[in-house]
Amino acid sequence: MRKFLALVLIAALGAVLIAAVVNLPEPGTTDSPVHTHVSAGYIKGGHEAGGADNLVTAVLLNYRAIDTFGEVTVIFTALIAVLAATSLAGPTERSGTQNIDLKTTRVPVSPVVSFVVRLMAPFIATFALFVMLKGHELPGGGFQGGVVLGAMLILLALFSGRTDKTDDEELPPGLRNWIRAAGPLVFGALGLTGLVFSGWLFSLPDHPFWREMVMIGLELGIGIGGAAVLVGLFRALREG
Amino acid sequence: MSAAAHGLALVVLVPIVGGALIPALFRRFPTAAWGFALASSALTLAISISLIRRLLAEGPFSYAAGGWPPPYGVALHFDRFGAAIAVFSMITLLVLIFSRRYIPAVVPIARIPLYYALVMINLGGMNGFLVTGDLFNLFVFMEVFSVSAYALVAMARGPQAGLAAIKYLLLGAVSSLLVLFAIGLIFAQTGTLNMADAAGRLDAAASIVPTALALGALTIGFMVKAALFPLHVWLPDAHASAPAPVSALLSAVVVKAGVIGIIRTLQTFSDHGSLQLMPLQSLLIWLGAIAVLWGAVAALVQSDLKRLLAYSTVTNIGYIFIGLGIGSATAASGAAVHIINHAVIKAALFLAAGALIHQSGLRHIDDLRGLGERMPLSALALGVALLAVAGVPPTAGFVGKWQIGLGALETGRPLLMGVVIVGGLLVLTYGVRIINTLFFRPPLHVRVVTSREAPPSMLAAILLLAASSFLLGLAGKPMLDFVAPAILPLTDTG
Amino acid sequence: MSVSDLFDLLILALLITCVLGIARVRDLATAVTLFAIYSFVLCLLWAHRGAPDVAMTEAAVGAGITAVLFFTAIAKIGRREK
Amino acid sequence: MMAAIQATLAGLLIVAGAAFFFIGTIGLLRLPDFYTRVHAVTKCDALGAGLVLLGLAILAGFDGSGIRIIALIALVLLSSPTAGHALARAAWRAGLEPWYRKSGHVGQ
Repeated sequence: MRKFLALVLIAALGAVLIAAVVNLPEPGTTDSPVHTHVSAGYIKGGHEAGGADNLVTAVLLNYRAIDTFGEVTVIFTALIAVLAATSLAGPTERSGTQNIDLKTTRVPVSPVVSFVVRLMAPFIATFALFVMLKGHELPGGGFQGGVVLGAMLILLALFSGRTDKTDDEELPPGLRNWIRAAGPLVFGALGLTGLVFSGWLFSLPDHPFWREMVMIGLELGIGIGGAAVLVGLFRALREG
Repeated sequence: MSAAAHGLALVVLVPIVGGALIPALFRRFPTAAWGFALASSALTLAISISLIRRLLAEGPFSYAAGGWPPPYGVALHFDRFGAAIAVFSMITLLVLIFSRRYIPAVVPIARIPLYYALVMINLGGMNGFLVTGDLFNLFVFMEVFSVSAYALVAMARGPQAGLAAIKYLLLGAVSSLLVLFAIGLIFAQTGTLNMADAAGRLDAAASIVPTALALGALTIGFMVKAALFPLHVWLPDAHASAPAPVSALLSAVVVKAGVIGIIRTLQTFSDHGSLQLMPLQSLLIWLGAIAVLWGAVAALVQSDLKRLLAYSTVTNIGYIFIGLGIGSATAASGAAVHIINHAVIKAALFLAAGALIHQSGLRHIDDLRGLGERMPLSALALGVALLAVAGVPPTAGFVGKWQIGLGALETGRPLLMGVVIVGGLLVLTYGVRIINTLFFRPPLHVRVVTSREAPPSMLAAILLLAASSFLLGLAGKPMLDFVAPAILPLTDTG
Repeated sequence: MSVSDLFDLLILALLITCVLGIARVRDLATAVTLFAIYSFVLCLLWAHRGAPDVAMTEAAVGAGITAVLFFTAIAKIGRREK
Repeated sequence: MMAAIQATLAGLLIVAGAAFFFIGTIGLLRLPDFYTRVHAVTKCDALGAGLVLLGLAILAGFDGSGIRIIALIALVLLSSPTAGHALARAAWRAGLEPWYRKSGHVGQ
């Protein structure tokens, strides 16, 4: 009965969504409002005014920087949320008994996999940095580079053959918390520099060179902060 | 461009950056995070007061974030609804003061900075939600305060809080998706995300179907966040099992975001010529009326003090929606004032209840018998706030309910006036019951006898809030006059 | 109907198949694997519709990191749905 | 002339790659147990994708994108056998018995 009800509900919701979507202006037609109004302005002015060949980056970091600030905050908050929720067990039950059990049941890492992962890691890291640094010209940017970097770090943590050591030894814990907060913090810095340079919060400098530098800084902050958050999520789930 | 306008972005920037700094700065000295959080929320409060001063001097104003003129950039907009950020910042500040002694008792010491970080990020998200004039920005800040709210509920110990947080998370995520879907529909129809711009261009849209569905999705999405009956099911669990300061924050501030979201929705769609908002408004009245009665009756049968208070939030959200649904100037301004007044009263209620529960270790109402003798100030504050939430004149709860009832009479709905009165009486019934239990019944539980009055930091927050929930009633007239200009555009929708 | 449209249709059909599979299986590990496949197919759709930025994120997050996070969680709670 | 040779060679390589994909997929569907199926699928990735990419590299010529494709081939040749190895090893560690013909059926 519950299954049937759920099915009816889902079908009704689906019908409503489809009804909404089929009545929208046809995608891809040049005269639909999506293409004629604000987006047209971005395309016309994006290159010079937005300061990035990649219009997506121009919108993310320049026109709608405050949105991106909110987004990196959500990512950071997600990590804080997981860290807070894993305290559910309470302080007394957190003495590594569970971890020891896990270690004995864990299959030792294959030397082949460990070797290949370590061989490929520098290449992945280079690619991630490239994606971050070139995000204003080519497809990519801080978010994309960050997830690639984060995936690489998680891969290393999974397969580097160092399961006997805790990951805490990789980075000093004080520094770790700063890096995790890098996303919101670079935007905080952008807020203030924008006020100094051009009189508006969240605005990029007008000078092309400085604007590019600030954009690269933002991309690095988003990317490295995002990667640190992803690694933190992984670690919190594995150990928490 | 006066300096005050920058404050519109700063009320978002300061608490969020402050919150992001806390885990990094206070890893070694977790308890010191309290002072930092207090300072940054005080700064936020100061900025929001400067914004209100400018609002009173010059009327509503906008700020183009990044210097990009709307609709290309994100426009932040400050109107008389946005002025609520000052009250919400104030309540957050008091909740933080209360947390100083409360939180170390319920949260493992290493996680204390996380709690303060989440509270600050929650404040920043709320502020952003209230001041933004952009649809997608609205969604982003809704996510900021929602995600932090889920986590704050989960901070309490025990499996109950975890389950409540998951329930809250699931419903909240569905509502967020609905809002996002609606924003997508509006963008596809108008090509813009700026609320004012979109409102003007909706009429020219090719088809009315997606617009109507966007209105529906936004309403349902925000109804979940506001916990309006029948979408309130997550609220009693979440607000009852969270730590007391978190309950205060969620019940007083965070559910109001849903209400403000509905107000913004009505504002955006009221320009649309062919779309009648009438059925939506009568739906809000009906649901609000059911919520008032349902919440009051459900609260009557609760034996757990915090759960009772959580159901009282359901009742009060019902009142606010009745006022918004009626839509006349009297009722809607009453609803707007009740948003603020209920925030103050509910913060007082949850903090006072938190102090009683924390000091005695008991949470069932019957166990609390005679606690008024041991903890006179906290119990007195709870009593005053209970009278206020019932709407006894001249307390703060009276103003909004009276206006909403008046509005119902003016628009020829005497039955609705009856609902308002019956709801108030039901609330008064359990209010008097609790006061009676606290002060006039002999102690039953041994812990009551050994309980001591709450520490000064808790008492300061409780007494200030309880006093305000009494005194704001006397300031009813100026408050109504303050919100009236903001209400006017809403009233032509009916 | 052009080849490009056919490609889209094929991908959409695959997506729906994956989602139905996720809804039906009782084994959480299988569901997560199907979810990773779903993300990867969606990544193809993004790339095909001219959004390489999104495609890159989808590939790394959807097919990579979320799968790892889900598996880590499953390792704690057991892989059978109760 | 040069272009024709290039195109023919590339076409042959791509067809060969596609054939490996096809055979690998048939193997995935028809082979009797996990280990043999992993064996078949790894051929898809390593040889199938490798040959298709090699064909594309020849088509692209040895400029920027050609070199990138060569790098991709190197990565695929590294990662695909490793994945196959990891899968088979995990199955073995988990105690999955490999399939073999029952003695009575040998030769039939």
